[in-house]
Amino acid sequence: MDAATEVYMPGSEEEAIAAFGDGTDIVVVGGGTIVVPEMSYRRLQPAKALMLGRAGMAGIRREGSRVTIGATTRVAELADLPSPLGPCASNVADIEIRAQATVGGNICAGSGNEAPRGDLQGAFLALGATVRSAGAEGVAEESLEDFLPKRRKRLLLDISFDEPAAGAFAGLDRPHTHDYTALAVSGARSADGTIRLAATGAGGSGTRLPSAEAAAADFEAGGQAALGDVTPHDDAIASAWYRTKVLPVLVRRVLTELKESA
Amino acid sequence: MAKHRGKGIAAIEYPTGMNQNGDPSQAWIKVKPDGRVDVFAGTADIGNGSKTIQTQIVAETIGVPYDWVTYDNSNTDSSPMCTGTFASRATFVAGMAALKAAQEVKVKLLEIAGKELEIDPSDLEIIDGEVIAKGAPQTKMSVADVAGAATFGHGELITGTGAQLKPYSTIIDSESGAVDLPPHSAISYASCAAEIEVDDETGQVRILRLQQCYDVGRAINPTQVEGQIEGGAMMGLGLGVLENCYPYYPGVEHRGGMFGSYLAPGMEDMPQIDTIMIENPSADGPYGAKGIGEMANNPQPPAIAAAVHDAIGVWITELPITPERVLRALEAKEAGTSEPRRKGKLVVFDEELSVNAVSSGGMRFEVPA
Amino acid sequence: MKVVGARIPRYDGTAHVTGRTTYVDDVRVPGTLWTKALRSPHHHAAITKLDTSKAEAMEGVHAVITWKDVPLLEYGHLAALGIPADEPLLAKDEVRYLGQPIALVAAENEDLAAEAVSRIEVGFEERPALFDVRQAFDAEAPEIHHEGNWYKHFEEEMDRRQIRKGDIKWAFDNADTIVQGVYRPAAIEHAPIETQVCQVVPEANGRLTIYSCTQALYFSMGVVAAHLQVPLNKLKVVGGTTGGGFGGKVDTATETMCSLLAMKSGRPVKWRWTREEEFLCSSTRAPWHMEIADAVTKDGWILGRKMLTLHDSGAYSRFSPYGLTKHSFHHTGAYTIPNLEFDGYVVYTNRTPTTAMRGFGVTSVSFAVETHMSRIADVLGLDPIEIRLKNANRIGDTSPNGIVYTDPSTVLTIQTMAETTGHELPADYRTMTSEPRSGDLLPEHLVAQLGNPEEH
Amino acid sequence: MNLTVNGVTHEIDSSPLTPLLDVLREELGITGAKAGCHQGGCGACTVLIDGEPRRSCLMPVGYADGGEIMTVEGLGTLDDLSPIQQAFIHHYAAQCGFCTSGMLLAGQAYIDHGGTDDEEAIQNALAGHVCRCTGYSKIIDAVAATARGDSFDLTETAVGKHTTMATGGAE
Repeated sequence: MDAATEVYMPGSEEEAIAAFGDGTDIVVVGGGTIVVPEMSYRRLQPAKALMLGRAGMAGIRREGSRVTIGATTRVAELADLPSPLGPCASNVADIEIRAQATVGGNICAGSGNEAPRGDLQGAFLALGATVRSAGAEGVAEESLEDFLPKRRKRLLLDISFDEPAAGAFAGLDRPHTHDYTALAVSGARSADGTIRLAATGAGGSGTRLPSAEAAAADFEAGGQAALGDVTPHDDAIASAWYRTKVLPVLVRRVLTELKESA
Repeated sequence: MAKHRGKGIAAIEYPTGMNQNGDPSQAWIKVKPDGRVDVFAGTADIGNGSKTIQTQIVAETIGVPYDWVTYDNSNTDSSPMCTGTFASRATFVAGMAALKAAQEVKVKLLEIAGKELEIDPSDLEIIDGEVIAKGAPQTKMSVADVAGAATFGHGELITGTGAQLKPYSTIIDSESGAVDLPPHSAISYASCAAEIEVDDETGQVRILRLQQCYDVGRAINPTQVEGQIEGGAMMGLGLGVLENCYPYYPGVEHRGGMFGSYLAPGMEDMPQIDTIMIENPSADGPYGAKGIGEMANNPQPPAIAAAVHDAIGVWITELPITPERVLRALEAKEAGTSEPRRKGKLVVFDEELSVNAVSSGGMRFEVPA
Repeated sequence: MKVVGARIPRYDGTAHVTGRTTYVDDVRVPGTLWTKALRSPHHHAAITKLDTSKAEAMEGVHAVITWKDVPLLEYGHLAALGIPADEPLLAKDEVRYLGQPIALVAAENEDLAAEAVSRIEVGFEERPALFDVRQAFDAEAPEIHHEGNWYKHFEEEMDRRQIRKGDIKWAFDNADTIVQGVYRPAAIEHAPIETQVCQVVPEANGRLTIYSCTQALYFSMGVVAAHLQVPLNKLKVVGGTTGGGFGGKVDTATETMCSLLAMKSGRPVKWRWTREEEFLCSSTRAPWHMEIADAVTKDGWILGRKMLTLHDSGAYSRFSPYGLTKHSFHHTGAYTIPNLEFDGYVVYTNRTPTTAMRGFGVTSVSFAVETHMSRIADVLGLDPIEIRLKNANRIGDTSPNGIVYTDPSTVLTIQTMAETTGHELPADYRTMTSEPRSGDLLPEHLVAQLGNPEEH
Repeated sequence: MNLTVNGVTHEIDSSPLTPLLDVLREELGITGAKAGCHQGGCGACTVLIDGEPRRSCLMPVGYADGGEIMTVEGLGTLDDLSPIQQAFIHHYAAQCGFCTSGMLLAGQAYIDHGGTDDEEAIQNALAGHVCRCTGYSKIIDAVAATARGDSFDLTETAVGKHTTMATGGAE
């Protein structure tokens, strides 16, 4: 199926950046859990593919309170990190897929075919994460919020954030472990008391919830305010109506958890 | 946030074999020169275990050890007609064909043994691979030797054929629906009690426990019957709260094309499942067996629906009982619109779902008043 | 020795756990071509153009088939039961559901077959589609089936399955309460882990060996033989080992088309549906619409039932008329109800045709009847177990279509469940049996309606 | 590329992006891993790569280059079934058998990583595997029994944990 695809498998980050170039016509393969089935179903027939698995871009580094996570770090490796990232990562798919899927692949995933993708985007948004990426104008560093719209065009190298004073995560109990998060909310409180909130599954990608943050002192009001920050959609696993009903509940649960961990 | 627990029950019945019969199954058996038995039947094993069941029936009926019997359902050249594995018929109907073929084999074995032992065949029986004179167990001959004698001494091939067919039951009055013959030969019965928990904020329904009681007629292989009942319970759970091809029915949008968007039950959805098997033999099935494979996914949805009502006071009668339907029902309850309309002796639920509310008069459901 | 009743391991257990069981997808035949289907992208449309020449011209493409290649295009799977054919094997001038097969390609590999499918030139003119069975009878409903929007071939060309028993008017006149409700279980997928798959090998002697995942070897062989118009000795169906079926593999979904491709190409041909095809194009369990009104007394006797069922058949009949008949025979559930008026329709819509699935026809009615029973208990303030025991069918009672129950165990299974769950029953319910009714449990309306059970 | 499958090393021609499943089944003719979805959704294709359970339909073969692959065929032999294979027979954990090889390998990996007979832990480890026949409880029983180190009688199957037999009428 991919006989016509030119495959690069770089042995270092530098080689990966060079092979990626300006990103034209190249598909980046992290673990393969998204790209491989898309190719099996012939929805994706890339001219060039960049397989990052052996580029040495995995690992979690800590410098003081700064945590940096390499692009090909497995989602499973985040499971033991504090909330919201740990619980959020544990909520992704199942044990086998978490061990193959990469953080970079998850963050850079396009919007899903039938269900939302990018489970981790919400948690990283809540953490105020910064992305280092390569592409057309060389290597750049920017906030995840700024990066998300460009995520299909750039090569994510790593993502970093300051460990929050407290974190919280609330997702829907999925009846199933096979798919992407139907709806989840992540929250983090930094040392200065700033609260950041973000949702996954309430739009085409993870969404920051600034209105909810502004109203966060009142959990109910915060939850309702969140609705102003999202455009929920219908898909196979939940309707926009349902997401609208439940988003405030999850926001409230996150705010409650953040308070309780104070 | 509150979680509410509830309990509900259901009792069901289900026919074994095709609804109006007319569905033949056949089997034939040959015996090798050493007494080993080859069964040929056309019944597909779809996981239900019919290879094992029919092999057990043949071994029991002839009186030879289970591991003497081979079973071949692999193709239509060597195996005779079987209508198929559906309608809970693989044990009840097709098993009967195998049983009849085995009975014929047994008769022939006893005939040959009778000649060899110079005893009337009716005074012989076969136990565990040996032909034994009734009341004189020291007079015996192994089935292997009988088969050898048939092959090399009497010049005979020991075979048996069996065919099972209940005639088609015709509807003789299209007005009343009356039939000329009993349309199914055994009805199985079951009951189910469900215990569930509902999160009234997210609408999630979790099934905690299913306690189920099945009249299985006779369990040819109790473990396999358990397998059918447990597997059916999970399918019924899926039907009750998870699965839907058309999440926006009657709309056709967003039909799920993956296991992640079509919610077949997974391992984490499992409740505790308690099973009670009652053996109340059927007059028509092999060794009293009935077919319980299909009915095994029927009692859970209504038991769950009743349990949801018990937990949160709303009736949800569209399946599956999704989180969204729970929240919508709770909203209606809050708004005071979930109560049935009462007029005189009429108590009318679900009016908004009725054909009367949706069609423009082409079809009505009128109740004699 | 007792073999029957013994917990003997599966006959094929060792093969299953060692990976040695040969499913159809595991059959290896050198030189096999792979198959892909051109399927309808519309729910309902006229086919205005179908030109396969560009696909046929491709190197590595060995056969393309359309309706023109099928000797008998329409064959009713249940013709023997008087259910006429209404579905073409491959769409001819119209498609009635999304995913309906129009043409198939056999090529050297799957990629090539997919590429060839994309080069088939096909034109459509979209037509209005119908999805809500409740609107199918409306004057303004779009016409979606050549026989009208519902099936019209029950006995004596009735357009519905009808059950009439006793005196329904008497029941409703004498009721203390009439409880009415609507029940709508969803369409669901069989979702066996093995998708539909078939391999056909044309043999030197002119026969076809068909490796099939069918649940019914002879049934599928009959369907293939009818479409191909060949005697059964031209076919050998190899199977008997199926990776899950649940009713969906009673459909002969792949065998005939693979046979035609094998005949046309002279090569072995294999077709394995993708999971997406299995989910989006394979037949489903039907969605049902059921309305029940029960005439009940204040102490919980069900005097009569009026019921309307609309069986959403999807685009074609397939087994639906059979399923609806079975449904009608069981619309009283495990209870004796002396007065009945049931009307059921097989209604066409522009969804994927529905088919048999575990509990066919009855799963729906069990849900409706039992939920309704729980509601009646709730409305009357009665115990849901006692009301069931009270109305439970007994030896000598008759089913909706007049069959005498000989060995019901409704009473026993309900009592056992009550005991298991710790539900205390009053003494008379605890000691109740399935023997013919007497005393309080043979109320006047049942004496009048059932007559003397001894007479049966 | 090289793949060692069940101890035998093979030279691989497929492109590095080809799913490992297709290489096993179509290039090497090793059919124990089943193609249930090619979406990562059912688990029927799970194999062990260097001892770790992975969906072979999601795994680009390039990432398995040089690795040790174990499929169900490598788990035990007909005359020397591994404990988990015996457990699946004794506990009637396979019905149609199509999900079985994936279940076995996921279960084996769970046990190899120190898994116990804790039911919730087993559910978590095997959660992504769909079985449509068994209702899962006998699969969990089988994995738990293997984790405990039970020995298995292969002439009969185990009585269900929550099953009661009763007689309803005269025989």
